Amino acid sequence: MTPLLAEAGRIQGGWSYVWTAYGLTWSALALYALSLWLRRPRKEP
Amino acid sequence: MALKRTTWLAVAALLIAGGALAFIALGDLGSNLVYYWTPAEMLDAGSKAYGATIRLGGVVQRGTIAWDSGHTELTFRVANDMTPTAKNVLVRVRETPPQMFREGIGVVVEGTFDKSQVFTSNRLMVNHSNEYRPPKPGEGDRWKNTLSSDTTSSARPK
Amino acid sequence: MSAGRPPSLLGATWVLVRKDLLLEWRTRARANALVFFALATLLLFSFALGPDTTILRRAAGGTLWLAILLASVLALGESFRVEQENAALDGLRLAPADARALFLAKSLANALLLMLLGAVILPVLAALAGVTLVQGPGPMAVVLVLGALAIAGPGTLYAAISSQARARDVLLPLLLFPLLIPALVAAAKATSLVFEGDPMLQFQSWLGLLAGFDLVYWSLGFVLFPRVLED
Amino acid sequence: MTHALFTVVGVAVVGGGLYALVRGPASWRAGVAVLALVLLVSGAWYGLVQAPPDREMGNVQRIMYVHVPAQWMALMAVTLNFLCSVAYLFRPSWPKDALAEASAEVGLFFGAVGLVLGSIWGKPTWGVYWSWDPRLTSEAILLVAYAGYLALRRFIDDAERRAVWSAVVGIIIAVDIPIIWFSVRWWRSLHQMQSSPSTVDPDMVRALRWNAFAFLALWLVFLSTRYLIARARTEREMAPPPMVAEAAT
Repeated sequence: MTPLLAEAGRIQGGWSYVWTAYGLTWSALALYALSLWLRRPRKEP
Repeated sequence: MALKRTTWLAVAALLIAGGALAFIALGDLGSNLVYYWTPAEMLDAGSKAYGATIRLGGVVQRGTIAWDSGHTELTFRVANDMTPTAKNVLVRVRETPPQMFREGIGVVVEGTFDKSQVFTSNRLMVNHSNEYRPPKPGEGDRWKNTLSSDTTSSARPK
Repeated sequence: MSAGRPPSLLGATWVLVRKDLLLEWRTRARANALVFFALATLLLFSFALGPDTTILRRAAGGTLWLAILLASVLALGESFRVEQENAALDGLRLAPADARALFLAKSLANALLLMLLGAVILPVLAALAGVTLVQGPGPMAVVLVLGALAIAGPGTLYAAISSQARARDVLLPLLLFPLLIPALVAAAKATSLVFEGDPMLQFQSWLGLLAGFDLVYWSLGFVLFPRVLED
Repeated sequence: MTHALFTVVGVAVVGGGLYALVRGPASWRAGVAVLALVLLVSGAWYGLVQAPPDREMGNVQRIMYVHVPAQWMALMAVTLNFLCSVAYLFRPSWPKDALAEASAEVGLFFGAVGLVLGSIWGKPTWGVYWSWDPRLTSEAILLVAYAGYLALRRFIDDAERRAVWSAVVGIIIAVDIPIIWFSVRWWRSLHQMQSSPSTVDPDMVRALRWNAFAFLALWLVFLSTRYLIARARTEREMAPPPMVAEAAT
């Protein structure tokens, strides 16, 4: 067994994927909230 | 009266639609139009499986993972299940496997099978079970041996 | 019973199918345009995929069905535009016939047109891509019939909606294409199995999927079509 | 039995909450939005810090805490769209139409977010961003179909026709919903089957639940706000033109 195989089976690190995922979620939620705010019904057009 | 006939026709049509949907879902289609073949199914097809692009799914057999001297080519055996006698196929991959790749995990490989009984693949995907657990303290690597093979979706009953 | 009895569902369907086919036969303009459009699509695919015949042969099933699908958008849109000239659709609505008969008739006429189109462009595709019907003409005919029904059923329903909307030429494919993906996959795979042989015996299953798709969407269209025409 | 009871209570609470947010003053929606923000921040702490890393996926497994709730919310929204479409055809009313429009858009939003998150999660675990697996394919089809549905709503000017026709299209699209949910059971796929609390560590279940409630609160705010936008538009369309209104006064 090579040393690489002994480590295999478990993902090392990978925080970049996690931060991408969470950052994407937050910005998508914020953008959608913003779009709803911009489209809000107003009394007088 | 006319309304009754209309309703009856609508109910009949909806029943047909539901029946057809159930047929698509539960009929024998699922076992045939598969996302991947198991090693046993592919071997049973014999020479007819040669040359076509196929997805092959199963579990990595214990003690069969080997790299060539230059560490560029990976070979291992994909088996139907974790029993030592399960039907299996030798797979050759030239790609770095995902980090979760190990003995006993479910994999799906895309490639071609040929007369020499080697499956040459250019796309290796690892398939995760629906279990999520943290490592227990002091457990070390032992979970790799205790994880039962039926948690990987490739060993799931059809 | 009395003289004012409305015609039966199937009777009305038959009359309407004959009307549509007669209309088609008298002008033949639509069918001709469709055939030329589909042939042009086949040629474009052949150029886009390059001169490599192995690639062309492998893609032949998909090419055939994409050509039929793209042509069908024209055919479906046209089949309701015809009715809007001289407000013929309003006339049909006033007739004592069931709206569902209109759905069955329109879908059937469109399906027949698409089957004919497939049969015409098939030899051209065979010549361009160098394929032969390894499984024989019988299975190919079955695929063509089931595939044409799959496009025509939901296609007629959506064409009835989009023909009365703004930007109808954009709307019909936008609605129809995602819905048809399973049918397109099944028809294309079944066709390539006819062209290249069927090592894993999947042909029956793809046909089953296609038939199930037909039944689901024809039934839903049958139930929902009257709501599309009312008001 | 407890499962059925839980479902009934859950549907009643969510439905009641939605009703209250739609009917109540704007301050209620703002309040739930603040609550959602608090839940989301604490949920991120649970998911990123407090929950343990998975023995196989390591830290990458933390993507589950946003991917799974997003998909649940998408599924709830599109199911709501189906129910509104059927209800509208049986007994037309403007609130049903507005709720159908709101749920389609919110469902498309959460579905798209969930699909992208799943794709990011897929790269380190499966080894690929995308695969034509039954689950992934059927969800992609559903999202494109709802994009078509929303386009249809934009392209029809007559409010009544828009309502009827989009209800018809909503029902036809809904055929895909059960296929997505059951695809991992019916067919072999790369995507794993649904997890249950028995296959997930309790610490992870807590983080998942916390985030699910955060997403649910956001879902309620989004849906009610979008509903009010849709209602305001139909009301504007139904209102008599200004000249007529002036003549009447």
